[in-house]
Amino acid sequence: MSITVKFFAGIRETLGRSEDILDFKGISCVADVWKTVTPAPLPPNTVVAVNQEYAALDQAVHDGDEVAFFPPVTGG
Amino acid sequence: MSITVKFFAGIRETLGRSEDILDFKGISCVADVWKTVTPAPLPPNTVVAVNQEYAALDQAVHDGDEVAFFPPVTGG
Amino acid sequence: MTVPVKLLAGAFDPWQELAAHQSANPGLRGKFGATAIFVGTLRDSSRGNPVSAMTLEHYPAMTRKHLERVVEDARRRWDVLDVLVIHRHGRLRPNDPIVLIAVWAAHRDAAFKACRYAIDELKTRAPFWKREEGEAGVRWVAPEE
Amino acid sequence: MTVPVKLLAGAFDPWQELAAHQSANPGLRGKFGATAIFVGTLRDSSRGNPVSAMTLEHYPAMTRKHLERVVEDARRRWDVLDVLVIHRHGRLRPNDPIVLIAVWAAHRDAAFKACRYAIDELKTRAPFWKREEGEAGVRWVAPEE
Repeated sequence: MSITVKFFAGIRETLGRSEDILDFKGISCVADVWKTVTPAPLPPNTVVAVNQEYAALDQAVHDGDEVAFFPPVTGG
Repeated sequence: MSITVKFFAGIRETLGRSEDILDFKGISCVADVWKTVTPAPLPPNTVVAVNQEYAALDQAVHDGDEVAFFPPVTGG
Repeated sequence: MTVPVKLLAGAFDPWQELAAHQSANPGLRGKFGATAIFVGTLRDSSRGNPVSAMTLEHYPAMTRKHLERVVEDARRRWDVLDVLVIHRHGRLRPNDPIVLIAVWAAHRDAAFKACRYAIDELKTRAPFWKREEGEAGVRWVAPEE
Repeated sequence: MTVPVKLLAGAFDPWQELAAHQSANPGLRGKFGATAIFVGTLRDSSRGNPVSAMTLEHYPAMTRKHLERVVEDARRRWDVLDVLVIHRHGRLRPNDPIVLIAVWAAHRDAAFKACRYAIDELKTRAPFWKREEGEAGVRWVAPEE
């Protein structure tokens, strides 16, 4: 009964950690995950993935999901 | 006082030679060069170059020029 | 079937990777007429500022999933025979290769289009983040305009 | 300044040529972020017919002039740092590289566009003629549609 939350790049640095394991209780969507992680507002332009797929803030989250928050990508 | 004429690929094979050196006398344009080389008509789609630059059949030819006749290119 | 996506923590030589990949796939022999390749390399300056090193962070599980899907998409959209994607992570120095995309096809139009598609997708969607080190300290690179 | 155009009578290895060209041009170090490369290779069939060998005839003086101009044009039209063109002539076997075009630039759009321009120009304008050998004998290849 848990959600794995991952943080990358600037968001990882700001929060000071790369992963949280949250109790699933009371979480229904991606926005709830962020509120459980920190009282700080979501930084503008933050990108979200659920189970390694790009997702929206209102996307439903299920027990066992992996949710990630990160800045716009700059690879290649 | 001469024109060097070069033949490539199928035209070289048909004529049975790769180069002629023509007396310049009586030659004023590329079409005259072909007529001097052979009584056969110019094969359709033949490409012409004068001094290694693409040219038209009515292009003027001068003493010392190099004129080439070849089929459409198929490189790369 | 050769491995289409490699994520490497250490330096790689694009030319050796290409030679090795091509010879590891004997089914390509005589079938490909066109290979289109892109290599991305770390420059020693960025928007006018000197860069002494760069660290590439990524999201391993998602990166692999995303890049494998890019390869699948390229294979489905164009008539290509093989695709290779290699991407570095970790700390790089100027002149180090960052990314290699290679597409083997019978004809050049498919090879070019699939290669360009793959690098554009990778640049705008694959979860990598660049952190540059230079005279002014360390900073995260902003995305392309 | 490295030599931008090479016309070779014997086989070449594109990966070795790329490695050698890049290291022979130390001015590129740290300046290029993008390399776009095209390699054309002889296939073992052509429009459905088996090909056992191919001979490439060319017009040496005009070929060199034309390819050097393609390189100049690419350098003038796009913001590129270096261009390399290698083209075989003589007799080739399937799987032998025919042509290599490589463009080094700061950014990928210029590298891709210049590389595509160069191979398209070369294919449609450089004075080369292919004569294929196959089961049905020897025949001159017709130009692309």
